[in-house]
Amino acid sequence: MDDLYREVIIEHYKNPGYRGRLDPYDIRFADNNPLCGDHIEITLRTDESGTITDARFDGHGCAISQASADLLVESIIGKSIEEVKHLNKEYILDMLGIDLGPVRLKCALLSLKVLKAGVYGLGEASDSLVE
Amino acid sequence: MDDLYREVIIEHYKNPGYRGRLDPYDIRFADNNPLCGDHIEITLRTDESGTITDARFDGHGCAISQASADLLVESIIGKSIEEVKHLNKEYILDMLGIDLGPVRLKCALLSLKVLKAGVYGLGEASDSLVE
Amino acid sequence: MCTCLLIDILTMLNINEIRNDFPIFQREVKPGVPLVYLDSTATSQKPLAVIEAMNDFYRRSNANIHRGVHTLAEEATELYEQSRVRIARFINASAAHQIIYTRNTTESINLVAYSWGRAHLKAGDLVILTEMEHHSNLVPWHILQAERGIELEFIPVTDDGLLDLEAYKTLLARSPKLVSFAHMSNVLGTINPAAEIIRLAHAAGAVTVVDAAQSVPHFKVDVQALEADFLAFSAHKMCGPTGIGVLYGKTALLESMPPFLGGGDMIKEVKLRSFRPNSLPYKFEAGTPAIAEAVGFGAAVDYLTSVGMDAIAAHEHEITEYALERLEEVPGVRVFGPSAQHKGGVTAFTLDGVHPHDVAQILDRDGVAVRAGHHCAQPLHEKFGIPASSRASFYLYNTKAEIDLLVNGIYKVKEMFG
Amino acid sequence: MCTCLLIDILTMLNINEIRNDFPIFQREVKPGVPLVYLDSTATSQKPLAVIEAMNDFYRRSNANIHRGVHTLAEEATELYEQSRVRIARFINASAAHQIIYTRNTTESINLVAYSWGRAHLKAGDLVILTEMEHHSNLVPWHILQAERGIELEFIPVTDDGLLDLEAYKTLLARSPKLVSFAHMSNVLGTINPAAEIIRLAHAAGAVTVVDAAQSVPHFKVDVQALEADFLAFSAHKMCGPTGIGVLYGKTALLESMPPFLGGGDMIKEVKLRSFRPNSLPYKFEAGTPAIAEAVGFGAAVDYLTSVGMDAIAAHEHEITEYALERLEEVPGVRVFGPSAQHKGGVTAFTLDGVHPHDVAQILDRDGVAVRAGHHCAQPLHEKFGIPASSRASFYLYNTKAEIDLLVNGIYKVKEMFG
Ligand SMILES: Cc1ncc(COP(=O)(O)O)c(C=O)c1O
Ligand SMILES: Cc1ncc(COP(=O)(O)O)c(C=O)c1O
Repeated sequence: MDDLYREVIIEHYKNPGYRGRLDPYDIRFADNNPLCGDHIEITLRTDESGTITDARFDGHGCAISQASADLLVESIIGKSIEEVKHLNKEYILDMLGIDLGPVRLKCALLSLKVLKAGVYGLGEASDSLVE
Repeated sequence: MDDLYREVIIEHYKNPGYRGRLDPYDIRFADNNPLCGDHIEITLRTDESGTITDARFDGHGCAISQASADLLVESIIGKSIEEVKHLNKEYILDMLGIDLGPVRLKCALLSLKVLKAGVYGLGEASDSLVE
Repeated sequence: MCTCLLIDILTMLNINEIRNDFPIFQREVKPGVPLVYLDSTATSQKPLAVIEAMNDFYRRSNANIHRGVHTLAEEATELYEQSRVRIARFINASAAHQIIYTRNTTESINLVAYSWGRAHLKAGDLVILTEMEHHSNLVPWHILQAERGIELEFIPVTDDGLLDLEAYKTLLARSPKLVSFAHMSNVLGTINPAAEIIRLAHAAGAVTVVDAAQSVPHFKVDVQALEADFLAFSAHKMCGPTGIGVLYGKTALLESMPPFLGGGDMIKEVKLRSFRPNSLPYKFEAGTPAIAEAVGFGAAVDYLTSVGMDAIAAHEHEITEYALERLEEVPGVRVFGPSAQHKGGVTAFTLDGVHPHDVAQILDRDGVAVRAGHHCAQPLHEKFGIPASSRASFYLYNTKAEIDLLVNGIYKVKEMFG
Repeated sequence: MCTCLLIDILTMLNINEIRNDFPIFQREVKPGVPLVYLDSTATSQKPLAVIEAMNDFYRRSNANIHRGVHTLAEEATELYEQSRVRIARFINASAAHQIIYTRNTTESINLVAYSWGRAHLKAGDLVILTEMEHHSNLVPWHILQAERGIELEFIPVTDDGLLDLEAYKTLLARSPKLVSFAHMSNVLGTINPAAEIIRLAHAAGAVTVVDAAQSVPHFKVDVQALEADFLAFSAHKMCGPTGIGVLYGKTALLESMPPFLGGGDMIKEVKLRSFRPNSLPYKFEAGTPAIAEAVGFGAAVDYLTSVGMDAIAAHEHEITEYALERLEEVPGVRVFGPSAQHKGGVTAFTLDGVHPHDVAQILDRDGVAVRAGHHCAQPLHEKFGIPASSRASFYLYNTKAEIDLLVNGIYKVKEMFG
């Protein structure tokens, strides 16, 4: 079997646990992968201490981008906003457990870029957020 | 000895017979070779039948451009304006009696371009005049 | 495999010989997996003749051009200009000075937008594009729209991927200044009726730009027969190197245009505070150009001519017909664009329930290279209600056997995501 | 020849080994006449490593970048982006996204003039240039002057070929918006005090552009130490291929700038009537870029690094000192520019009574390649009262023995025209 399509990825792609949209929410951000048009929206709720109490992702894209989003959103519930600001590329790759070339890497990192742009209150999800 | 610097060319360069400026003149035109800044001005006098009665060139440039100008100007005295309009690249190359690569060709053809732009009353001496 | 070979011979291409001309086909994608390259719409592979022409240039004749009198400079200038003559001949331009070297199709279209556009278009002026344009023929006009307030209208695309010419005629009644359109779509494969579109545009008083990025590489294009005002294409899509493209233009139009980029070579005379522009084509070629690439481009044009553009078009047509037949038999596959009759060698498709990236990635395991994404045509994808597609595209070196490998691969994808 | 070799070893260059790296030195200009290439200021020769890197790319990894997920596209993207990282390191840029690939220095400067210039400069705004600029750093500003009514002033050049910094300080009192200048003159060879010019410009509130076409190839340039806002250079002058150059910019400046060319790759999202630009560096790279050339550029930077920029600079300095000494001894020769102390490896000269074209042409018989003309610096030539000059220029592969051949050749020219 190919690394890239480990069971866990296909599973999270087909049956995501955290797909959806919170309403009301405290933080919401959405952006595209300009290379392929993949789209991710993330909504978060936080408590007064800055801890993430619930999170969802929505959008469309390939198995890698959607599975990463699902894994990422699952993993940040209970974390603080400050912690999320420090998540990096390796965090995602460790969760996925695969190696990626530069193009697919962008798929994998889209949800993290969107998340970080959201918590930083930025206008767009730029590559520099996950370098 | 090298073709390119045949005695006739060095001779016309060092001792041009037709360098100068007619005043008054009937036709005057000047232009540059954009590649090297060589400059040629040609002044002509014609009679009422359109025959060139006298001609001079002025300017600065390499031996090839100046010798061609001298040879060209010498050769057109007595020719009609209509004849001059039909002079082409080969006319110059035959007079010089040498082969030229594309860059030096521009030096050799500058005076003819200037002459033709002058007799056609054009704004500039373009390459297409001698193609 | 046998039958394919036979048919290819009938269409005049000796496919084995052609494949031997392209060194990359000797490579394996991974050990034991040969390359099945179905991505020529993005960029084509390069024959040895092109690679060697550039190699030779750097090993023997490399020098800067135009302003040098030494032997290497003369050789380099001659090679650079000879390529221009060969490219002019390839598209039947009447003069070599109508061939402006640019980086690619994109820069060619931007040159028109910046130079011709800013000289001739003002607020309220109408520019007609189509719904099937590549971003390269959209964004330059978006920029001009934001800057100048020009108006943009789009010839609609029908459900079967053709331009709606009736709607075009209605738009023409609004007296557009410019009509700019793709000769062939890089997604649908649609070959648009360029001569007719241009004829109608001229009758309405509009200037025309043909985005020929996908046409000049794949079939005989005659700029004089088309009466195209401007026409743009890229070397890298037609067996040539990256880094060079062409803008063709009618002489009178090019001469009337102000320069675009300023610098060395594009000038006739420079003073501290002013300059006079050079004549064509140099007026639009500022700075040291892509010299080795021009040499490679000339070699590419020679190569394509030696194979024969009609033979290439016939071969691609046959491959495309076969590909459509095979793809349409796969349950869940939806192919976009018209029937083979109106189509060049491009098949964009979706597979139910699987994202195009995953399709492409899984095909890649078997060495099958297809592209996935919006192919720089987001508005067209939006029109068809999809964010992305997979695209297999064909050129002179592809075979029917490769189509079979593509289709086998798609079945594997279905299995994995089943 | 012996002593030269010895000295070259002392400056750390093994000149024979280096010459072996460049295949073109195996060629004879004509039978029996080896190449003496003294025209590296126009364009440099290419080492085998660079030629082979591009060769390999086309033979093994050729594909379009960024938008592909198949193996070749991944490889090509990685190679293209790795080169960017290496180039960033070469000039000590803090981030790879500050390296924008362009065609050449000329396009880089035009990019600043079109994008930054049109966003920030209005009628009456002052731009300071110098009297020693290449046309590439004049004409883009002439175009903007004609379009916008900006004002241009010029730092004067002294008789010995240096910038008059006192006059510069006076100009700065007029609050310029931009100061754009050559790091090193391609005619005089003058190495301008870039850090000081920039420091003074910043103190006056101006943005700076460094035309580094002649500096980055020849000595270590550190954009952070210089505090340059923009810096432009070309691969072909630094052992790399034609068709590719770089614009370096400070991130905040580049981010604040509107896009220049519109098309594929420079967008984040395109609708029929609008687009959102991509992030850096892609925002400024529209259409299929010079991919193979980027790969070659990376190899060039590696090659120069492996030889060592300090060793290259020391070698060139020695050759230049020797050339000045030998040229000045020839009666009728006049060399322009400062003494060796302030000068890179460029010697422009005139010979009484003989036009530079004829000098160059006659030298060519002995295989000695020098350039003749105005070297795209007409205003500077006008300043010195000459229409043209001959120029011998040096790079890592030149030897003192070649200078001797140059000088012998000049004596022959004198004889012919004597
Ligand atoms: C100082 C200087 N600036 C700019 C340029 C232009 O470089 P390019 O022709 O590569 O754009 C040159 C090279 O001729 C140069 O020497
Ligand atoms: C129809 C069409 N137009 C324009 C382009 C842009 O070509 P380039 O990227 O070479 O500028 C392409 C290629 O992707 C294309 O297919």
